[in-house]
Amino acid sequence: MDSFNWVNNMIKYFTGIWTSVSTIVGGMGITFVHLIRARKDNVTLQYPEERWPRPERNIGFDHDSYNVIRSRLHVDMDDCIGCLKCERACPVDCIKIVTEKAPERGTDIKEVSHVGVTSNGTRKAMVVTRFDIDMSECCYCNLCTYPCPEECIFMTGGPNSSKHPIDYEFSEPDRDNLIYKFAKSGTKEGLEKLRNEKVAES
Amino acid sequence: MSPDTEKIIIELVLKALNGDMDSINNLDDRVLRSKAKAALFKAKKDPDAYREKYSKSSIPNDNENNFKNDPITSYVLKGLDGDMDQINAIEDRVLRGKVKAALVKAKKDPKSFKMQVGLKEVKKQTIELDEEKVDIEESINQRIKKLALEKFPQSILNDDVEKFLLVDLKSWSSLSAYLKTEESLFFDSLQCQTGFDLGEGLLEARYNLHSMKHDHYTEIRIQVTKDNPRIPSVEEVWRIADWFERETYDMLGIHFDGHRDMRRILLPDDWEGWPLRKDYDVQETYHGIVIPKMKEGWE
Amino acid sequence: MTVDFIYNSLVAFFPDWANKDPFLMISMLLPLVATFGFITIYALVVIYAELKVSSFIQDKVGPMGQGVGLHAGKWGLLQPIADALKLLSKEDIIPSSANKVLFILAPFMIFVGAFISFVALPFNESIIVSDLNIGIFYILGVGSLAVIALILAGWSSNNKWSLYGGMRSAAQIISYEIPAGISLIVVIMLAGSLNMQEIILYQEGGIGNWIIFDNPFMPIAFVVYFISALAETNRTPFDLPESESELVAGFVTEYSGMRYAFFFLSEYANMFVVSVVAVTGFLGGWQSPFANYLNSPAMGLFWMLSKTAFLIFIMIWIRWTVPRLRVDQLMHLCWKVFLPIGLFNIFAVAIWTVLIG
Amino acid sequence: MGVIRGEEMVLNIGPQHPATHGVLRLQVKTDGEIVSEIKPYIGYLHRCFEKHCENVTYEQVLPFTDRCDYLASMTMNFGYVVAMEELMEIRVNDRVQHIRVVMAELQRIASHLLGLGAFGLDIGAFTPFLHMLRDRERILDLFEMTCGARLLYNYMWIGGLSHDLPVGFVESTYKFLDYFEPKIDEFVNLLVHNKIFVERTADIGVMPQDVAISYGVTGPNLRASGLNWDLRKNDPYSIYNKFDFNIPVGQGGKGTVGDCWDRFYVRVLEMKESIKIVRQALASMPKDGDVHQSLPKKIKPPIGSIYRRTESPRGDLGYYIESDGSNVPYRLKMRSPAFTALSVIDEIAAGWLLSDVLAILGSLDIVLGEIDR
Repeated sequence: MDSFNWVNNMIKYFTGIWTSVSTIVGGMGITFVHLIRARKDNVTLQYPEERWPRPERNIGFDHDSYNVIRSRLHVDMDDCIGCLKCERACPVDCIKIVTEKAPERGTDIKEVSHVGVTSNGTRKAMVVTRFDIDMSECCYCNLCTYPCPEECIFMTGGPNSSKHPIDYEFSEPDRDNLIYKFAKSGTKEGLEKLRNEKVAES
Repeated sequence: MSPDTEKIIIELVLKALNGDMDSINNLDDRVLRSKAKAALFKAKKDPDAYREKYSKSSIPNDNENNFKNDPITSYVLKGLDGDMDQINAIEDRVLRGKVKAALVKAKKDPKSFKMQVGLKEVKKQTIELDEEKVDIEESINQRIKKLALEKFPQSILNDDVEKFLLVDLKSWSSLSAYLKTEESLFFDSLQCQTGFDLGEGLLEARYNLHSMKHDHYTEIRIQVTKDNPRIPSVEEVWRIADWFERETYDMLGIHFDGHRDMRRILLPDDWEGWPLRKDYDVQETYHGIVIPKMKEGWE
Repeated sequence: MTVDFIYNSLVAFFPDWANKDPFLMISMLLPLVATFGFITIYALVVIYAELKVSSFIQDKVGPMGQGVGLHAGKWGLLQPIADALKLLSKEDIIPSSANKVLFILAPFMIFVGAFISFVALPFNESIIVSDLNIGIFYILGVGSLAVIALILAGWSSNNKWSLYGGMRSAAQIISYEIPAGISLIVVIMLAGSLNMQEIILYQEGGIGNWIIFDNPFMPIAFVVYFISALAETNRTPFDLPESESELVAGFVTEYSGMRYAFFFLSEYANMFVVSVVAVTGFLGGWQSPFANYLNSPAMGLFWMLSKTAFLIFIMIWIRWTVPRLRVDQLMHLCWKVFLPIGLFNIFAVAIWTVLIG
Repeated sequence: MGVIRGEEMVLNIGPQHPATHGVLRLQVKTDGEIVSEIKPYIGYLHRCFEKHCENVTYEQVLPFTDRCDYLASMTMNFGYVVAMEELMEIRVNDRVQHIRVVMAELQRIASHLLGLGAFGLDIGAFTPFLHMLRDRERILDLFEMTCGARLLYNYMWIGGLSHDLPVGFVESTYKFLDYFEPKIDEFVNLLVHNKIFVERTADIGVMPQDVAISYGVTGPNLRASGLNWDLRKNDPYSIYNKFDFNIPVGQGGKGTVGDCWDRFYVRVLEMKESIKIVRQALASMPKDGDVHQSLPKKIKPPIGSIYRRTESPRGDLGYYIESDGSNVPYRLKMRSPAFTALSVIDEIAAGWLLSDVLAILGSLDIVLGEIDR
């Protein structure tokens, strides 16, 4: 019985050595195939020179048919009616909008370059005096773009690529530079001035 | 719930009220089964009203075939056999559209469609065959309640045990061990344990138990007051309760008696307050760091 | 040999010089500087090779420079130089609770250990700093210096991870000296000499005369030596002392900048040393694989370096293929597999030589 | 044979350590290399998920579920929307269900790829890790194609999806699957059967079935212990009952049932099953159907509570949602599978060597974002 065990153990010992050698050599064979096929198998890009959609060395998929994109937010201020829907939809409160009642619904106010009617034909009742998006807080969830009735807040690129090319690289040395201010400059002061003038007239 | 399933449920409940529980128990779809059972439970409170309410809206009967409760199916079957005239003759436009759409789908794979319908047919037939059986199977919660009350009187506090069992604080430690060891229950897995702030000075701990062996599931709730939130620990019954209870303690301040290592788990040890209580106020500072309430300029 | 050669040429060139001592100094310093330069350049090349081979195996291209700035030079050739510059310019940190003297001493010791091995390495029939008559013995001996340095590094860092690394490496290197030595004993038995050049000369006459093909047991001895050498140089799968995912960085956890570079450098220098020993002992040294062809001194240097490069490539290749062993498995492999095989080899080769050879 | 005992040393693995898969601190007591006790300290990544959920509306919870298990965001979305739809009794159409299953199973493959690769990395094999990442990138490409995001998708919505599938998605997925299937075999040959790897994982960290159940360990870890328990089969949600697939169970192929190798190999086999499901779902996917069809106008679930479990790549992912009838959850509890998996580490890893502890930790495939929430 003991001798039988001894034989068994020896068989185990040598099969162990054999499997070690064979599996390691087999693994080295696989890596060697990768080594010699390096040029063909390569999947990486040389980033600053080569950008992602590269037709000549496609890494597997066709990138033309994108219908969505997650990139930085952009607001078309001429179309914004100040409904605050995007501000409410944002889960991280990175959008801040302040509006003021327009003197007259649907009319342009040249002084603050406010456009009265959107491209969809909606007549604006509000003047947006502040529209800030803190892109350093944005979580790219895309929730703000759906409720917008005028489709004026969107992520750049994708279906809007005619308006804005895709832009993944918008790093800034200063965090404050990532707070994007979309409201037309001087809106608030301009409106106040207008109001003061009206008060003075009356 | 879609109208189809609703109809099926109503039909099943009506049958069950007439004493045929098997038609529900034989259902394959678990979700449907539980829904039917829930509906049955409600209906049993006032069976007559239920019958009156739904017997009229019951599914239209086609005399030709006993499974033709669903008009669309019957029309599609006819269509598959080549009888398009009947479909075209349907007056209801919506129904006609639906039938045609279903027909298009069915034509792709008529065999499987017929098989599905056939299966339905068989099922319905068995339902009718077993109509005589009168046994009403009690739900798992009712069984637990019965067993628990035998062993530990006054341990289950709520009468309506459809969704959960409200367990008395004092009997929880013995009941938990019983639930795990009793062969017919054998809740060997504590799926989830969490706490709730019910308001009005009440805290609640909830235990979702599951039996891997019998594949049944129950929920246990225990209520304590905010002044003295102490619940016996079940850490030694289900080992995972160790961390779950620590988390509940961390978040709601429910102290679990008998737990061997009752420390905060996610928050730092010196955190003040119990964050998930509804009356929790965020600290002003933590180790000298001012905790911002709102982003600057974003007020 | 080289020292004598330079000294003699200097004496012959300036026969009127009265004091001969500066000549001796110069003739000793010159090979030293040359060796140091060789190690540095070689390390840069091997680091580059390691980067590239690993990248190719992993389906990427490794350091590359293309386009406007040529970031790392053509094909990333400047990458190792950039690495070296980075290490040079890094802040030199000594932990406040470390034992300063030993902490500073350790990297130098480990480098010295690797460095002085180069003295006995034959590059061709004449390029050898000193042709010691106990060459192989000397290399095995000074190779063990590294153990002390590693323990010093591990202990003086005053870091638990470093201590683990140091202790592991001590156990590992001391254990694997034995199978490595035993495998080389077979070579010495055949060649009948401890002298590196004589071992090489024994293998004269083409590939068939190399010791590895001398008898059927020699390939086994070669494999045992090679794997033990891997273990001695702390390369994967035996990189337990610095295993990244377990011990953070092992005994080099607290080192940074140039001190870290010395550990790095000595690891690669050690790779070279063990490869040269393997080539000398088993693969015919600087001898051409074809008898009497391509056997000039220049070709000798070429053969030596290319054979060594091949072995180093295999080391790199293994590193990027296999996982890491555990401490007890490492010891198991050493004492229960390699040692019996090595001892068996000695007997088998002895009997073979008596009966057949 | 006597055991030599030395003085015990307390060693902190983490919070910054290459093998902790995030920010985890393991306080281990070691006697030389032998670890006698492990105390995990978690919470370094706590982001108040549950507290946060009580302050945002139901649809705004979705981006936060993404960020809990950032390696399997789709399935985190999936679990939440399944629970919410059951609570609100919404039935979504077949196309949505199919797309969801495809996404969830692709995500399962992606998550397992990273888990397996990282486990290999813990053992010291670097190359398989990068091979795994290479293939995972392709899945992320598919996701980016679908919803624009590569990691945190917010793709499944309560009652539908944010987007329909793009043109060419089905073909690309088929292409990927055809490419990927042989890669699994290559991976198996490179790492799984490698003798060193087997030595490092077989018979190590054996988790018996009763221990696994008592500790609430679920998912691949539980199945590796030999119990056939998968919510996709045992408590089918969505349309998983339509598909034909097997549940791989640990067989003890190289050692004991429930060892690290089994936990590893079950995941490999699960990837193959996922490929099967994806193929079936793609084949039977209805061509028409609006993915926004069942989106509710206002998400105000009826008063009540629901506890719904789904099978995430790491195990049973449960959402306990208590609604008070408003548009903000009264209380939302996530039962995270990695949380329970980590709690078992002291039970199964004490007594092993230091290297084994890290191998066992890797084999549990934890994600700290989900544990700390």
